[in-house]
Amino acid sequence: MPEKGPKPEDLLRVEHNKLPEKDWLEPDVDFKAKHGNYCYPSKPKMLEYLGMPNPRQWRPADDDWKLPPDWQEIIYKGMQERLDRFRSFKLFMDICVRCGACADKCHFFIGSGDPKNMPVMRAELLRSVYRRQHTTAGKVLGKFAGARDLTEDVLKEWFYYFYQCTECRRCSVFCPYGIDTAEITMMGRELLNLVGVNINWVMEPVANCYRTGNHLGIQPHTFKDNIEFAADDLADITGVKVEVPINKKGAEILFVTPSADYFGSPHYYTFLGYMALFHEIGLDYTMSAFASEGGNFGLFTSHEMMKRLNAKIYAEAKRLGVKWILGGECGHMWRVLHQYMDTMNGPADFLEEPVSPLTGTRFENATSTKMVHISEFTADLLREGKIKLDPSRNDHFRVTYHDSCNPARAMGLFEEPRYLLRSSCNNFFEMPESTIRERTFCCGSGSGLGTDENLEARLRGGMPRANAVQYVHEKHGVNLLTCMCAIDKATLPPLMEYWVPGVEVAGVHELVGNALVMKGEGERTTDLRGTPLLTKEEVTANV
Amino acid sequence: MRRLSRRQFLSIGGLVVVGASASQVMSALARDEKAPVATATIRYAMVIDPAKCAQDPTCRDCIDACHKIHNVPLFAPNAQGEETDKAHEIKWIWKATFEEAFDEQEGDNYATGGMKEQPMMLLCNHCDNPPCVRVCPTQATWKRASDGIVMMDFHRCIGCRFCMSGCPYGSRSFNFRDPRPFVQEINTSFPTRTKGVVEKCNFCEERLAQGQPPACVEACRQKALVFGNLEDPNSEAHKILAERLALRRKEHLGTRPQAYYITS
Amino acid sequence: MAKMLYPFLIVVALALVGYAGGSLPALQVVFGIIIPYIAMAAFVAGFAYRMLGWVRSPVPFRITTTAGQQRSLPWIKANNLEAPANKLGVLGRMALEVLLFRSLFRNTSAGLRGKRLLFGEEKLLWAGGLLFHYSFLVIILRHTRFFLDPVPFFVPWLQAVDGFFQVGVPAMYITTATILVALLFLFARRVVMPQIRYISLPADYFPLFLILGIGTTGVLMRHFFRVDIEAVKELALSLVVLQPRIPANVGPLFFAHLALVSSLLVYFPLSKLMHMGGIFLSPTRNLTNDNRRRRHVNPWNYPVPTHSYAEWQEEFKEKLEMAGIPLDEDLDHKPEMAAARGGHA
Amino acid sequence: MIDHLLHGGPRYWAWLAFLCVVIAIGFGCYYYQLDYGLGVTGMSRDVSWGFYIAQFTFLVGVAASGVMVVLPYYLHHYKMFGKITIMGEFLAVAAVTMCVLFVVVDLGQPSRVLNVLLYPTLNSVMFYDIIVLSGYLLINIVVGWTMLTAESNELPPPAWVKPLIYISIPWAISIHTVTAFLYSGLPGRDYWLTAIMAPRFLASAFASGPALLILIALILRRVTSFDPGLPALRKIGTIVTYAMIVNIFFVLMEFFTGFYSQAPGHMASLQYLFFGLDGYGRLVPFMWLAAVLGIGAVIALLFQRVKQDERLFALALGAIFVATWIDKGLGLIVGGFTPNPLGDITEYAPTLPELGVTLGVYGIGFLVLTVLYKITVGVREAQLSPETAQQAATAEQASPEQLVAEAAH
Amino acid sequence: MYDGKYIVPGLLIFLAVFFIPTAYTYATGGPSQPPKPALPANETQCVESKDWMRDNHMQLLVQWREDVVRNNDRTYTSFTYNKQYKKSLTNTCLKCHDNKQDFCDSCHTYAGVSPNCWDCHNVPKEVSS
Repeated sequence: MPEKGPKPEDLLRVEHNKLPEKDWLEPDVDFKAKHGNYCYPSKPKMLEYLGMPNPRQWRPADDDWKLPPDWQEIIYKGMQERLDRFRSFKLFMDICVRCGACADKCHFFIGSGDPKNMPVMRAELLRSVYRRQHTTAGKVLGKFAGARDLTEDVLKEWFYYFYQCTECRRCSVFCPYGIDTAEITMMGRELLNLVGVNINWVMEPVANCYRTGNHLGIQPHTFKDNIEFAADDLADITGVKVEVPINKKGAEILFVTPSADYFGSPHYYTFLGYMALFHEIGLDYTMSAFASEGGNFGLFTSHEMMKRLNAKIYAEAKRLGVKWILGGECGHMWRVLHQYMDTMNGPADFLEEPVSPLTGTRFENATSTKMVHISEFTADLLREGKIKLDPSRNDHFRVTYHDSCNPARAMGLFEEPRYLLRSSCNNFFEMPESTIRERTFCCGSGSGLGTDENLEARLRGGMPRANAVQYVHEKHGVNLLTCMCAIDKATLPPLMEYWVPGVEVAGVHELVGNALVMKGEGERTTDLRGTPLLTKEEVTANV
Repeated sequence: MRRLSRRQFLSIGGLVVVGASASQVMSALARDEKAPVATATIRYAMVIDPAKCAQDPTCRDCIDACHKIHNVPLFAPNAQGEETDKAHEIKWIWKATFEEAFDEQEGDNYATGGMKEQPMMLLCNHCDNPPCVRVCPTQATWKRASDGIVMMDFHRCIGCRFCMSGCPYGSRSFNFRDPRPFVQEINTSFPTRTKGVVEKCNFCEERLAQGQPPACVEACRQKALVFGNLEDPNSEAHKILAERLALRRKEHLGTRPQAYYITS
Repeated sequence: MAKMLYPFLIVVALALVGYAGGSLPALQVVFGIIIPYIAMAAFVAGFAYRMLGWVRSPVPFRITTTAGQQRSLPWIKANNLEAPANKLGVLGRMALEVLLFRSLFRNTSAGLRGKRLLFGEEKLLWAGGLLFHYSFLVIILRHTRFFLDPVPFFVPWLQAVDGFFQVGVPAMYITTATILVALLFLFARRVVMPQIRYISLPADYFPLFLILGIGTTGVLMRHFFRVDIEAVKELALSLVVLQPRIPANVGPLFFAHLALVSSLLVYFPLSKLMHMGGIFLSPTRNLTNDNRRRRHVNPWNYPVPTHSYAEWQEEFKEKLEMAGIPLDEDLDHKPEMAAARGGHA
Repeated sequence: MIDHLLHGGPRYWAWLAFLCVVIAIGFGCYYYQLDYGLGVTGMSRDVSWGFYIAQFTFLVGVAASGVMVVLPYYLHHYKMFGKITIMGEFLAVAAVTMCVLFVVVDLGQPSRVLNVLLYPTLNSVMFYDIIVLSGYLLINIVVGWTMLTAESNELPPPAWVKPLIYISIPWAISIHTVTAFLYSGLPGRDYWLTAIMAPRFLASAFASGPALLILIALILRRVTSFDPGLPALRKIGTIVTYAMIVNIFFVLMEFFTGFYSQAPGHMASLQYLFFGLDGYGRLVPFMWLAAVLGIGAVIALLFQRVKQDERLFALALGAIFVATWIDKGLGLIVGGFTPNPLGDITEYAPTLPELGVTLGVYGIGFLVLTVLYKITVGVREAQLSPETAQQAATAEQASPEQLVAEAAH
Repeated sequence: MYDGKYIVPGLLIFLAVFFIPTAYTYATGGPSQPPKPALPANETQCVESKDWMRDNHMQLLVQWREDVVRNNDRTYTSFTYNKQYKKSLTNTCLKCHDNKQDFCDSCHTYAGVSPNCWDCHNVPKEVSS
């Protein structure tokens, strides 16, 4: 963590009830003063590679953003187009009553106190322009009707606040009309993209993904190296040497996981867990060096880009001739797979309805998309007694679980991971009820905001989550925060280091991998991340 | 003598003050604010001569007159036209035995002369210090300052029946059900009651307003009932009480009933 | 301040205009017949127009917000109301939303106390909202005694229940008190709570004042400055049966009431009050969470350029060979467009 | 916190459904009573208050449970009662709610009930009773809820509740006193016209309320993971024992005054209740049952062995509860009206509709209690020691066995 | 239009609701004429003017009962006609308006009002019939 920058107690000094006297209709973002709260613009070559408009060098703190001359028309046209395409957008522009129920639900508002981070305000940024363009009252009454012209300052406000929303959908749970700020932000970002206003932390992964198949731009040989390296690691720990098939035609199952799993830490340990598990049950599967990414930053760009990036999964499944697809732990990846993939790139009629080759369980909930979540798959194995877990191997952990936003609020995946965790470890503790399950708090860095230049915003936005972890850390001595999302795994460690030192971050399948009793394994002395296990004496002492 | 410390002095003084004011408060609470003291010029009372009443043991004239004029219902009458639903009976004026009327005089037949054999006409005593008025939480019953009648406001009554518990004479009746179907013959110029309210004798205040005597008094052939203003020395009631010994029911309760039973 | 003051003045002005119009016999036809008819037509047409406007846009993706366990493995207890897997669940979820404001019931308040982020109960908005809407509903139903002839069976029943507490003559209705209390509460929280004050627009104050004005004029007519109720019904009924006429003796206060009601009807489809219809259309609530079980079709699913395996293999051929990853020999090397299947592009 | 209401096992929902059925039956009976009048009850012009007012009187006593745990905890810092004070306060809330409802269902013209507020009458004890009861209700809701919120947040309660808690203690005394005044201020009702009416109320209240609280706590220990601790319950049991002894003593005082003075009025009601009068004696077996249960339980509770054995302990407390219920919920009211001012006897027995309404009110009371306790237990379960928390959580949610069982259904 | 199969019927129902009053009124025999309460044959003037009485009779009656029952004040002086009347529903009002059905009820039924006066107070004509 950076030595400079605000200390935790400084960041905790947030005023939620002292609001500016200035009317919100006056756009007001001072990028120079807000350094640390916004991301840097996309490099032109990323946009060029993807064929996106207005690639150029610019900086948010500049006065001139080098917008195309007809930028307003472009946005108006884009807005009209989206109003015609998305009922959600049109409806959400119209029916908000500004009851304020969403106000203190947003982690960015809680962490920053910036009133325009209230979900209702984030939407009003768009609504004010919508009213001016599309409602009689807004046309006639102007500001009095809460309408305003689309000026460059308004656009700058859009940029600032639509890249300060992680599309976590927590507010939509509380909204009496189900208004989903993620939809608003998605539209806002689509409009910004039309005039070339976007951030590099989203566009570069998109470009990478488009080219190499994964965000990190890992090329096929490195991909294979890494996996083999992981297999060696696993052999060192468990004494069992596993094989990971790559691009194997005719395999039964295609396994797709976020690229960070085989490249980043602590994702990597989760990946070891998968490998151990697949080996132990003798799964006939393959990974793909082409569809080597489940994550889809297209979701943070536009519906079109989402579809472009997602297409490769079905294409690859078809090419390899697998029966169905298994997906690893990831958050927004699953939002796309669960809610968009089949609609965008389906029907997947070349695949078979997923059936677990070991238990014969038919995954009824995935019969159309033909893609199963790893926690559903493993929970079934465990339930049917196909794997054996020794939870005491995780006794050095006191574990809590962070419901990652998208599996929670876009899938309803709550119990499967908990079932796995409770079976894999002996010390499991829930965080306070207002911060878990459907009310879970975002890591503060989702939707492509997990970079360093906006660290202050991330730390502020992640505060509610960290605060809940701190609570169980202090109360129950929790030292491990588990989750099921690659962005979480990447961004929670620095968050923990800042707010709750002493808490590590892990995936659910890392704990499964630790606890998994494998045929022919030697006695384990360390867990998958190399930490020594508790000795028998220590275990007894703990009890 | 030991000198009191200032603090002791204050606390003693405080106790005295508290004590004194408490007794004031209590008696203020216990008194109906509108109760007339000696200033009223009218104080209606009923003087009853049981001996006259005893002349015709079957006579029900006063009861019938009263109940007819006030639309008092008769639930489930038997062949003789008497109430059989005793539990829900409504009565403004009724006949009782001496033991019932004067239960504290039980066993003593000497002081009361022949009264023990005589029927006692019971009705609301229109007490000077009525407990029913004291307990009513809505002022649905109150003592009329101008003439001492204990009034009922059927529109105001919530039917809590606290007054029935408070009345030591059993003079109050409650409408356990809609009385209207059981009114034998409706007197249209007087309302019936609705279910759920308490009622009782009102000294025929509606007739007094017209200058008429109470219906029971008018109906009594024996002139056993005398109604009058006790504040008026010339009234017949006043004169009788000046001459003859009269009993009042449960005088020890301090209610000061205004129904007087002349001893024989 | 201006945000509150102007809407207030507008409502007062509307009431005064109505009152003045009602006081002048020549204008009674305008305020008693023409404007109410226009308002009614504007309401009905406007409401339908807005609904159809929303319906013209498709729901391209099934974006259910799940607030409970999905239906997955049979031994995991699914929550069919919070993450509905079928139409029945959706029906239940929508019923809870529309009738009981389920989502709002979840409301909590968050705040920092020292170093801890605490969550408090915040059910007042839910209670106030529910109280307001149900009071309004009962009041509207009660008012059918003016529009229906003969008065239908439920009206006396409703009046008896609503006027159960016999306070005043004619008896004050419970809903009269509750709607005024609820409206004042909803107004007060916009004034008192800094966050809500910040987000409130004139368009938020105006309907509150308007409905308060309608309620106030109603209370005045019933309890303080009586109007001839028979004439009111005659007028209302004549409008209903499309034989409008202005009876004599309708007090001007009624015209003030009517003017405000007409304003509300006209304003309704133009404003956020359309949440009444909109709530039924909310895609995060009215869709099943069975995305992987049943394919959802996007009608405008147009083809997009993609990076095909063939292009990819071409680019990384050497590296693939080097790494020993099997190459696919049987490929068509043209760039691809991701299909737009299942819908008309 | 309120969200705990929406999460519960099948037993919880079955219990709620059962209460709803009971309440619905109560509503049906009440509708009948509204339509017909109070004639559907067993009350008469002689016994003009019956079961409803008796339950009201009894439940004012139950509401005392709060103060008997609040007082030692807050005034004497008796930490052992820490876990049960909120339970006591919430039991008081439910009890007072029922009190109010029992008064309302007893009214002949409930639609005019607001007259009490429209025409406040300072000379009526009922006016003061309404003030002290609604005040006590409010205090207990505010204090209980604030304490629970603080507990849920694991913070010390805000400073402003302290004075409110102190006020609540004399206030609890006041509800019994004023309720006793309803009766003891009436001339001509000799059974009630006694200066020890208020002390008697207090004594029986401090026996019956805490007894019920212990019984509920014992049940909660079994059906939830919440445990206030048996030592604390036994300690409250001691309070119950002594209060019951004082209560019995007061009743014996009445016997002495009546029978030694030979004042007919003072004897008659006791005679009717315990020995029968003029051939009427419907309540005699009940009163003797109460006497036997009360005295027997007190003796039993003096033995440590009984208090140590959870079942005997519960049995003894149940006996005390039933004894005080008969004494106050049956004997006190009916006895006061019998014989009537004319010396005649009309016997009283509740009718079926009357019992239905009574059950309905109890149903509402238990619903309030269930709601408040469910929230409390939910908050507590979330904060138990790690091991039990995990057990509780596993039991509550996705334990494999339970999931299987539910799937099998 | 999308989801028309839900929206169109929904909207039609919504529209239909607005025409229920019209349909209902015609279906039940068309709009009834505003009531013409039967006026007393032998009296041309009420205690106050007709218009005032129409709007305020309930308050007047409440005031009367308050005066009579609680204050023993039984005489009413009309501010319109400066005449004196006995304050009594049964004995003053119903003396002239002796037909409750044709007088009171005609308007009350029309306007959907059901006062509870008649729970206790008698209508001479009805009682005798």
